[in-house]
Amino acid sequence: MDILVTQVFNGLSGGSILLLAALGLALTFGQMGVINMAHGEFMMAGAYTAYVCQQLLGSAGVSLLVSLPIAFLIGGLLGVVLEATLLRRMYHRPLDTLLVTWGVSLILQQLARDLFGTAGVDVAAPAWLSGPVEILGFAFPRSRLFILVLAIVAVVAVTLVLKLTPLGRRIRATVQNRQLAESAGISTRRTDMLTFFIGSGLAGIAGVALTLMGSISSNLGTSYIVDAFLVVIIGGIGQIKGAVIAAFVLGVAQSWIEYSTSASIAKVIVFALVVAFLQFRPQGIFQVRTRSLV
Amino acid sequence: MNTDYLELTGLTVSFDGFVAVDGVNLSVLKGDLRFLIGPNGAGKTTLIDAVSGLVQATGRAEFAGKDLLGLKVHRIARLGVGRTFQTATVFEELTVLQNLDIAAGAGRSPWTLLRKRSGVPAAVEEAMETVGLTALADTQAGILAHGQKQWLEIGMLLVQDARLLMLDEPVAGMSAEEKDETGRLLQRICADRTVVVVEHDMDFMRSFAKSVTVLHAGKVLSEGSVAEVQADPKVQEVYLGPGHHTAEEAAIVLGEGA
Amino acid sequence: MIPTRARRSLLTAALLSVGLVLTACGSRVDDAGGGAAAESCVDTSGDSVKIGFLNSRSGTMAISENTVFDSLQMAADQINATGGVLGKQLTVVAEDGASEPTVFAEKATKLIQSDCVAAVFGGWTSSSRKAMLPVFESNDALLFYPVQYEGLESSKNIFYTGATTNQQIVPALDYLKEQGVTSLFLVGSDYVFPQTANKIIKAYAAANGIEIKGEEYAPLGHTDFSTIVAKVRDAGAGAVFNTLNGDSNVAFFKEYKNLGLTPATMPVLSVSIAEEEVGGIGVDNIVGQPVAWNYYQTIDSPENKKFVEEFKTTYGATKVTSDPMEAAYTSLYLWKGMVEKANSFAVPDIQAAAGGVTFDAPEGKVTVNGDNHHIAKTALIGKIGPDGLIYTDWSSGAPIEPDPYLKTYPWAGSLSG
Amino acid sequence: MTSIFRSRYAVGIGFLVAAVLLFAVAPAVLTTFRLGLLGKYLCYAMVAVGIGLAWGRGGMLTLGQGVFFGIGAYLMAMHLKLADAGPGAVPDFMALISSEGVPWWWEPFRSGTVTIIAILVLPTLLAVLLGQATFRRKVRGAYFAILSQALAAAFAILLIGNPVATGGSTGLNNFKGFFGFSLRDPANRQMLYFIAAAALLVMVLVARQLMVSRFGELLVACRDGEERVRFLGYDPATVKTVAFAVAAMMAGVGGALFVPIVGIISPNDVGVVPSIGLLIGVAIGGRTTLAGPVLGAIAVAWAETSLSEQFPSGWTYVQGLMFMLVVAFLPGGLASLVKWRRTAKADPPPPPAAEKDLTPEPAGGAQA
Repeated sequence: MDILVTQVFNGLSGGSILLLAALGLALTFGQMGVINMAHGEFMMAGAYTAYVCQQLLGSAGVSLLVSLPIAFLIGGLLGVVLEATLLRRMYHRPLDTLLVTWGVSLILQQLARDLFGTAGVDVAAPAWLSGPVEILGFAFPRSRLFILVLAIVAVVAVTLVLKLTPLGRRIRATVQNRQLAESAGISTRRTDMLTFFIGSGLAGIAGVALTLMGSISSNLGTSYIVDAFLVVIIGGIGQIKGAVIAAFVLGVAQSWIEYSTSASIAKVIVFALVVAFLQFRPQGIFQVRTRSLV
Repeated sequence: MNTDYLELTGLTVSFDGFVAVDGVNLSVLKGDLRFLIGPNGAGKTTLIDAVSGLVQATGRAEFAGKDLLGLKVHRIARLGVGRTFQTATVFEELTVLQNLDIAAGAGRSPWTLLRKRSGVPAAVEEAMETVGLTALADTQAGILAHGQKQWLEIGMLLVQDARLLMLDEPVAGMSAEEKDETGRLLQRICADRTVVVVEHDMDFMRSFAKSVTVLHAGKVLSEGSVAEVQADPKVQEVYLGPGHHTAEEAAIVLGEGA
Repeated sequence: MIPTRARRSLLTAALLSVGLVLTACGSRVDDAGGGAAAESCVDTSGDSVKIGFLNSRSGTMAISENTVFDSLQMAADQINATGGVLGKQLTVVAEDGASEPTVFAEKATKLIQSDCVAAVFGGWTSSSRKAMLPVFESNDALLFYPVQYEGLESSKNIFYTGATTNQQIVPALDYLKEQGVTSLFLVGSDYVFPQTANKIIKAYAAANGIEIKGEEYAPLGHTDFSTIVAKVRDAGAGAVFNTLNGDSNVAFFKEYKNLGLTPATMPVLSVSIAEEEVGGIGVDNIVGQPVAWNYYQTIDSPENKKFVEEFKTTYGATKVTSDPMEAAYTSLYLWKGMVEKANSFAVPDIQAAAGGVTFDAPEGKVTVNGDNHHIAKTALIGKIGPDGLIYTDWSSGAPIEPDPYLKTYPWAGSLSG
Repeated sequence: MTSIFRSRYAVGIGFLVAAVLLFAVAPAVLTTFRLGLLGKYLCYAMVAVGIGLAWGRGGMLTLGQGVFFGIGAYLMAMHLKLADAGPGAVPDFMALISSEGVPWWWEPFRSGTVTIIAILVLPTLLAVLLGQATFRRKVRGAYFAILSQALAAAFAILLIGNPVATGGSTGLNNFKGFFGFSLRDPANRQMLYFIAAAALLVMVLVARQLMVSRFGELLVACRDGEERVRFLGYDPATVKTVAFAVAAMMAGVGGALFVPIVGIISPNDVGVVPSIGLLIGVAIGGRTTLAGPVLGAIAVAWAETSLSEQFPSGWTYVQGLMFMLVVAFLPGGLASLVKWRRTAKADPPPPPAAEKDLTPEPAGGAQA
């Protein structure tokens, strides 16, 4: 019973981290078709933002909360710059965006090394997030609970923005039919940019969350990017709810397989399961039915 | 050869609960030039999609005595079913000749495929002649004019040896002369084939259709010759709204009646 | 038609040339003396001599290896300032190993064959050393390797100036046993050092009545330790023996603290965490935990005071010094001692003269073992202080003779087979 | 597209020049060490030829060629280790960490013949299985790219996680002989280089034959309009699988020759990063051309070696910038500059060509 609760929680927690990493991708990749390999480095930028905030502000509790919006802004701005300078000209070549953004990610990583040094840096967790909290006799790490909550809040916020705001309607209209949206007076350029801003901003927030879990160094992003893309693929393109389910399923699967085998084997098995899954549902959990040719 | 006709029985296509094609019964004989018309969303293109295997459907869609439903797209194509798309879809980076050669070669052996093409196959030569692109054989398809691309597509169907041709808006965006040429082309090729054309262009339909089927909301509304269909009050209602309409009103919308 | 024919003839030519080279090739593996190593091209005629530094300046290991490079550079500058080696100034040729074994092998070949250096200093991971070993053996050149490692190796072309297992892992186990630990949980990264170390630990434990409660490996770069730490907590061992590497330590210790585990309830003894890693892990997360090395910045000796001061003056007051840096620094001085004792830069002369060469290193006096090319060093168990530095808690007292194959330890009989 | 091949003599002459450079000039002017490096670049170029076929011609952006490269390399390395150990004996690295002897699945590779067959067959077979599993289910474009990348990641983890069988993160090295020939003898090392050069030339010929054949036209058609090809009665999955399998075989042979030439194979050479790194040469050279990938791969590998000798961290910036600038602004690679100049000189491009860029791509052109 102990193991059951612990492992389900660990799985959900791992899933929530994956979800934070994948949520922005679900927007930029799922809705715009851009394969942004630099998404991981936007997360890294968010993590370093948390580090710099803590260095400037001192107090761990305040700096963490302050760094969340700042990291959103920084991640978002990086995304907008990337979109405006390179990706804008490439929407009809989605595969090539992968390589271009891979180049961007290499450069951002090296920049981080040159700016912050090769050694990892630490962001101290505030007192209210360190150690475990007892719930029903089980000890849950506070930081993991915090990330779980943060992930849920982020999903709800993104969903609300998409469903209720004028921006969300513009985004959905542009995704569904770019030309029609344009002729209806929507500036698709601005919409693209805003979508990218939000997606990349979410990467920044994910980066801040990750400082509670592990090391902050230039290769922080590379550890998450492949898994995050798998989440989006399994979830189905353009589907926030798909990404949510996929992230938690992957997280729980990983933690259970890891418990009964080893971390290395678990990664390999999870990959095999993903390929097998795509045999049954090549378009992911939620497929968008379309009658267009491709 | 008598079996070379298309017979749809209770063909139904639904997308997540929305029924796009609803129990359509339809037969088109060899030598016919059948036009499918109907307002937007009537299910015309979806019907072609179902027959060519692009979307899943229930019911029966028999061609030459074989049920096509459930077969993979390329299997259906090999049974002699060919189609075009609303936007001309040719291989833009290949030449006219290469496009036609590929279309002609679905039955080629691996060994033939691994060798270079030597000379122009007779069927390809003939098709280029038929669609009038012989002079442009070595031109990249991507730089053809719009109408030429549409003809190339039809040429590809010819060399593919399709016995059932389904064309989706073949004259969209064409000039008047191009339309006429396309119409005559269709009349020529329909002699020994079964041809189905989805079209919005009523003038074109009136000039070249041998028979017409009107679809509305996924169902067959009316069927017959151009004149019969134009006279059908149900058709008038769909196109003009409920109420009685004069022949003149119908003529304005459905084309100047014969 | 011409191209086809041309193509055929070209193809024939290509196939023919393959046949030709196959018949006109050199010696077989079993030829006596076949393929002897190329003659050394080291040039000692001028007033300077080249040495090579081969460290990862890019990639994941750059974090650690840059510091080794710095201290090697400092040692070379010191030696040059005090007259060089045998009156010759040292010219450093630096290469980047890029954290990849393949690159290490390639760059080692370049340093030996193209740059003609007298000796190479560097390497960090066992992978990099194992990749370079055949290069140095087949070219009969010298490598000075400055990092503690898993033992079970000894090459006449490598001098190991870091600790072998009986100078680090075995003393660490002795220490835990003295502290009354009766059960252990083993956590390591999934590669050769942790796996070999854990084999040794298990043999030791079997002979000393220590129970192994579990053994977990994480892929290099693994970042989610929730499952592994949960297993550690549930196993309830007396202590954890940690051979994790790099970034994984950060995630592990954060998770460890998050689950409420402390050095008091279940100490984690680490063998790959030195002063410069502490900052990245966060002092809060690791304070009070024991580590095992042979050198700490806090060692109180005139040699160390000078070493630390000079390092801080050269590279900045916030820099810390650590065991591998010290071992690298020491390695250059040991090479100098060997060359001067042999009065020659030639590899065979140095190999002959190496045994018994000593140096008053920052860690204390070290002596080269002429048989296995390791050095005798004192084992120190330290605890991480609130300032991020490590303070000696336990010492083996005297230098321990290196025994890479653990031949003098009866319980280790099955290991070296 | 075809204008590259139009000048038939140019191809023959180019091929001849390449053969002379590789077989006569390079061995004469380069030291054994530099010749070994060139041999390594040639191995990368073999992978690049395959990538050019799969990605440039077939539109399959494969981020996992390192897997096939690695299978070829590890197979060869296993054989060399077993041959070094001698009949029935255990390779040195294995004896060090395990007392259990040689794993059963190593045993067949004591035979050189079995190894060579396996090098040719196993990567190809894996590619066929993967191709059927993905292409048949219409997994393509970005989905395929990311899956192939995940495959490379999983492969590297698997290698690192089984040190007894694969040497773990160190990989396999310290080879003494190559099919009985001593690897320490410079004459034999030169022989290896010649084998690599010959293998590369053969692969270029194979790739050329595939490109100019009807299959090559069909492959381009599948890249530009997979569904359209389907409606013509072909199964694009088969067409793409063939190209993917050929690319995998080339990568496997490249890997197998990499091992004796470089003397080591480690997971670092086969994971995600090297797999993507292989693409940049192809992109720079011109992914759709025949010579572009080869020349690009060699040039990039050479630049990496010489640049990283001077500026360790600078190489990362250069590599990143190349990815960014070439792919974004010169998608045809340097070859498109050559082609553009040639067509500009020969005959002015037909006027409609200029309009083509302005018209939006038809639905069939994008691979979403």
